[in-house]
Amino acid sequence: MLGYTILAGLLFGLYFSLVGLGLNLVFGVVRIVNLAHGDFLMLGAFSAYWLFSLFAVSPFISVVLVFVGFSIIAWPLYYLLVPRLMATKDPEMLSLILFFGFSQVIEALATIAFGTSDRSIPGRALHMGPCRLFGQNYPASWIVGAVVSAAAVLFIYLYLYHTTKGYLSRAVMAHREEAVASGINVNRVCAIAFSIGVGLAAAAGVFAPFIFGSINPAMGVNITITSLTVIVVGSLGNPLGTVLGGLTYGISLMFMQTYFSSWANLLAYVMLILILLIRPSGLLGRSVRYA
Amino acid sequence: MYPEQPPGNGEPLLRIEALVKRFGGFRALDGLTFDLMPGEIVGLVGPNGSGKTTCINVISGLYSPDGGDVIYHGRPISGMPSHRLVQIGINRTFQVPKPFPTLTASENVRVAAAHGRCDCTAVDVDALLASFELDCYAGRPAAELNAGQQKMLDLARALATGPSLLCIDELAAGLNPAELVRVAERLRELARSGITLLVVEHLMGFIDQVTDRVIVLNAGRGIFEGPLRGAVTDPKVIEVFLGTENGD
Amino acid sequence: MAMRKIFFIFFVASLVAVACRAGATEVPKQIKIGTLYASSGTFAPLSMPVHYGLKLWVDRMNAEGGVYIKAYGKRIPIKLISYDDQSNTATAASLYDQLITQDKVNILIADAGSVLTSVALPIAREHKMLLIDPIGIGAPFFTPDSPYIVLIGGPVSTIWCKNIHEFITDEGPKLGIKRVAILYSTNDFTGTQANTIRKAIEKSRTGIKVVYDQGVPTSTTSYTVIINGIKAAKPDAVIELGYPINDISFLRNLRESGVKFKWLFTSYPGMETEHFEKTVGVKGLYYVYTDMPASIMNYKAAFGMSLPEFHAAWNKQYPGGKVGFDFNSVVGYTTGLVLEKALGSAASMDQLALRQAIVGLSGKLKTLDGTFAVDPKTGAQIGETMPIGQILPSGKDGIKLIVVYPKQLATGKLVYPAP
Amino acid sequence: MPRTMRHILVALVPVAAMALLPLVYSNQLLLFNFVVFMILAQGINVIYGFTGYLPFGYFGFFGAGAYGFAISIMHLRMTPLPALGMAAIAAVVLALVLVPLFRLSGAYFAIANLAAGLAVYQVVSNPSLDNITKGPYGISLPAVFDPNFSYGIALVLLAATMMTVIYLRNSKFGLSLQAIRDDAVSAAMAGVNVVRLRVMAWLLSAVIAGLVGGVFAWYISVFYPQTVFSLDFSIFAIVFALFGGMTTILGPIIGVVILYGIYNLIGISTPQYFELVYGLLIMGLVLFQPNGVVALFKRWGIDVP
Repeated sequence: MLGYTILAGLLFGLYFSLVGLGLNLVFGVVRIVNLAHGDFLMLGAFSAYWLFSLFAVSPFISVVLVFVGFSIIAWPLYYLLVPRLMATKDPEMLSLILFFGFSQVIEALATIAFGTSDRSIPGRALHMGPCRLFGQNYPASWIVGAVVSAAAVLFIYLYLYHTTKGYLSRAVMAHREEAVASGINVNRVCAIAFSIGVGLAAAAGVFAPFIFGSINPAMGVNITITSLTVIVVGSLGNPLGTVLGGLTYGISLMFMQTYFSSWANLLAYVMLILILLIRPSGLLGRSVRYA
Repeated sequence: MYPEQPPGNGEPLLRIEALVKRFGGFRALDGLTFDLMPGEIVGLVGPNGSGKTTCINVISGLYSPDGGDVIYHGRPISGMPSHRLVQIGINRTFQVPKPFPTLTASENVRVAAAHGRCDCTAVDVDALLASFELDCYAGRPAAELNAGQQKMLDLARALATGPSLLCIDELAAGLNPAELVRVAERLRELARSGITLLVVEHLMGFIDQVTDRVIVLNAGRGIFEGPLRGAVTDPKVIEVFLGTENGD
Repeated sequence: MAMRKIFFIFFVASLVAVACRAGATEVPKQIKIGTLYASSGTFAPLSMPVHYGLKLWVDRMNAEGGVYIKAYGKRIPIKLISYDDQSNTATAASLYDQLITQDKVNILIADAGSVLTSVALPIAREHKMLLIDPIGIGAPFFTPDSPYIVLIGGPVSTIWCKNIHEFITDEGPKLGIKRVAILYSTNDFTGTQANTIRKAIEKSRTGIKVVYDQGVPTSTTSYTVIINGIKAAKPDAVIELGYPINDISFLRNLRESGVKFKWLFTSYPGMETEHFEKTVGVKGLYYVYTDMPASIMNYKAAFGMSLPEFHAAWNKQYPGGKVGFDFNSVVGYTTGLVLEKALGSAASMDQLALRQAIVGLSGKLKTLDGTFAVDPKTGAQIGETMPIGQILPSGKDGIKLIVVYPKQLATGKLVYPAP
Repeated sequence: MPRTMRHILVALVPVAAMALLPLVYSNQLLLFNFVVFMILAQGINVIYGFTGYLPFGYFGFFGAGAYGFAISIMHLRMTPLPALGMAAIAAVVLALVLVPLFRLSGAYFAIANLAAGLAVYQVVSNPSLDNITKGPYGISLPAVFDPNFSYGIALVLLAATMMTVIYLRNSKFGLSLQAIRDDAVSAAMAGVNVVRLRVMAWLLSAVIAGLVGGVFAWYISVFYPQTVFSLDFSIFAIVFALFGGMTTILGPIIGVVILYGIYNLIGISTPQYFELVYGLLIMGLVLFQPNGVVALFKRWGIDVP
């Protein structure tokens, strides 16, 4: 049972790395907390739902469509919201409030458009039954989620470490003021990070109907809170740390579910607080941020 | 608990003993040792990265040292929190002035007056502001002052706490010659009133104007102690400054 | 200047307040029914079908010229005043008060679900309004000292699960069920059920053991390792109690992980069959035992529409599937039917007379939801205990529901163990 | 007139208004909610306005207060007024446990505080604590139900909270808190005991939330864990206080009157667009008036304290 729990935690945790990845990229580069993150994931999930129901588009194709589509939508959104926010006294803190409001708007529009009932994509859309790993069965959706997540992490890694734009992103992440001083178009770098972040959230949403069973417009808040846990544990502002955060979250959640199931949700919050206090920079972080 | 009057019998007010401060593998202070006598104005000079600001940060309690001791009035004070140090008479200014931007200039000083040494409650805030030509800005938020005025506000705030020892981090940079002369006169006045000053400065002219003696730092260690005139002829000092460029 | 501004604001506020006070007239041109719904947030999926069901009833009544009220001896049109509480309890509380004190509604109907109903309780009691509770089935609401509540739509939570434990203790020994696993979501609805079932099994002295007994947070949507844990306890029968979203995730995870249980019960597939077929898939429902609400049993409706008629009317009025058709839709409609019948028999419009009339329907009113029965002391619904059904494969890709317990209602033979 | 006296007079206006309104407007619960949010918004003002720490998990103190109250009534057989004291104690204990969070800055503090609030909710609502908190099954306190008395106590609490903010606006303590908010290092160099003052403000704002949580529990008397541990309480209070203007005496009150007023108007007139309009309002606030309406009044030359 222990082995099963750990492997299930790994798979589940990998999916949650994907869920948190975009949020962390946005925080790292833009220095804002996108509390509407979970709502973008919800929109991605509904897009996949409609693509499947109306045109029978396989989730494997819609994940690409959704990523590209939402990245494009996020671009003007960035210029509409963020530069104005940055001009305020305390953008990091006010971003929490601004994007909470935005999350309300998205949820409201989604409710008006899709109604309140739960929807789902049938499991057969993935064309797979249960997968056998080390002699035990795991849901196909978990394996698919984990694989897509790994691909997304690889994509972000390649972007950050092997492209010019990615190099600039890292410069902005590390020393924002100096990046501004050295003439980097920080706004543009941030807009790209925001677009990719939103795109990743929506792409993660494509698999939400499988992982969560069903989707509805109100699901965003919980996803956002879980994502925050994942990225703080990994290390806030370090996109690749999200993987470690996701795995830690996944394995400990599965552990709690196996042995102390009614307390399963508590663990995430306690872990988040402890990590923040013991290693405020997260498991992988270096720079300490004391008040 | 700490006497207001400077210690007599030639006892130093502040003694820095083999001070070490590390950042990762880098030793910003590496066994620095010197004394400050009551009422003295001492300049702390040296190339960039030689440990001048770090030294002030340790004395004012921002950093706790990794080795050695800071001894004030004969008692070790290293590791004491900043606000306690302020209350026993140690204060400082910042290289980049750090006023409370949303508070008015007068409120900036009043906070300090309220929390400074208990026997200095009767600080005349208006007079203090006036002495730095800030009286007409008293009701303005500090954020609206220019950089030079903010530096003066920093100094006024430090003085409002009634310090015996005042560490001044690069006050002169950015001031015009006329202001420089006034500030130098002001510092000498403070020293005459019994306040000991430790002045970190790049402008040698200014140092020459105000200080009794200088301590030259290099790589976290003192390499010379004595009058500035002596320093400029000291071969070690010359080597350090020529090696790093004289623009300092 | 500042003071004047402030006074002005409060002056305006008071004016608005005064303007809102609507005068009540002696002979009403219309009867005002006040209710709340949650269009968003946690309770939206539960609340909206109930609300739409009720609205459907109101529309049909008004198309006939109103509802017949015995106290006035004629049909009077209904004005439905409904506010959106967004699943927020503080908002719900002040909106209930709004309905009573400002809109002066004649009849107060609670939002769906225990949490949003709970806040209405003290308000209704304070204003001596009867709270008509469609489906807030929290057991603590119904005490003999609170006459101002009556439950319409489903049995109270301690009775809801009666047939589950009776099945286990009656039929279990015959089938060879010795080990039972209970998994529940930790909210008052399913938590109360789990407590009731556990106690009943322990008291039964049948030698049946509860080998797995765990609660999970209601927000849980991944059950894979839990299923694995249950499997490790080697139960003969598994009871999973949760909200629809929990049941859906559980059944999907079960199917995806390839684990099979000999006997598995979950509440909602029988109540929201269409929805479960869409989300879980037909194959994931095979051989599952489930609650069989009266609504699915296609009772002969002596009053109001029959189930197929209602379903057709629903699809006509609410096309597009934004609000799903399910057990809760029936509850909303039934609430209207009970009101219709009670208003047609109550001697006066007094709140307690209305309650008297509703209680008086007990055992007599047969709708598409079965026979309505209510405990006259507490106002709790006790009539409809849910029969247990089993979902069996039918044809190539279909399912059929048969009733398997209680025995006298059985419509088919159960399949045990599930193949 | 001295500044403090003027402030006290001004602060009495909303208290008096909330005391008189039930005479002309009978939806007392709505008025009660107004009072609750006024108090909460002032509590946020104390901690966010004066120290700059955004308490996203403020609802944790509110819920702790509500449960402290309920448990004292149920298990200790207290009467409501002493039970309110227990509500305050519950909130203070929670606040003390969370003091280490002040090592964090900015968004980190807000997120950790949110997690803390949710963690308390998870504990309180766990079925294994059925004997103490009644777990997820909800609380019912019919014996102490007394809407008029509890409304009165809520008004007293509102008055006390207003006085607290007036004290902060006019005292060295409040000035020092603002200094810490502006620059903690400089504050230390001004001799301010940063840690102690910050903790005092934190406890103060926790007491406010705990007490109002207790009064809320008393007034509604039937509630579930998710009723009182609701993120909405944090968000609403923060948005109201921000909308009115932080660090001011009347700002948070004005914020509640305008925004919660609009909230209820939309809720009653066009509920289908409720969430949408509200979300847009919040966004507009941050983007166009981040310093609140009081700052706007100041720009027009109207001085609102």
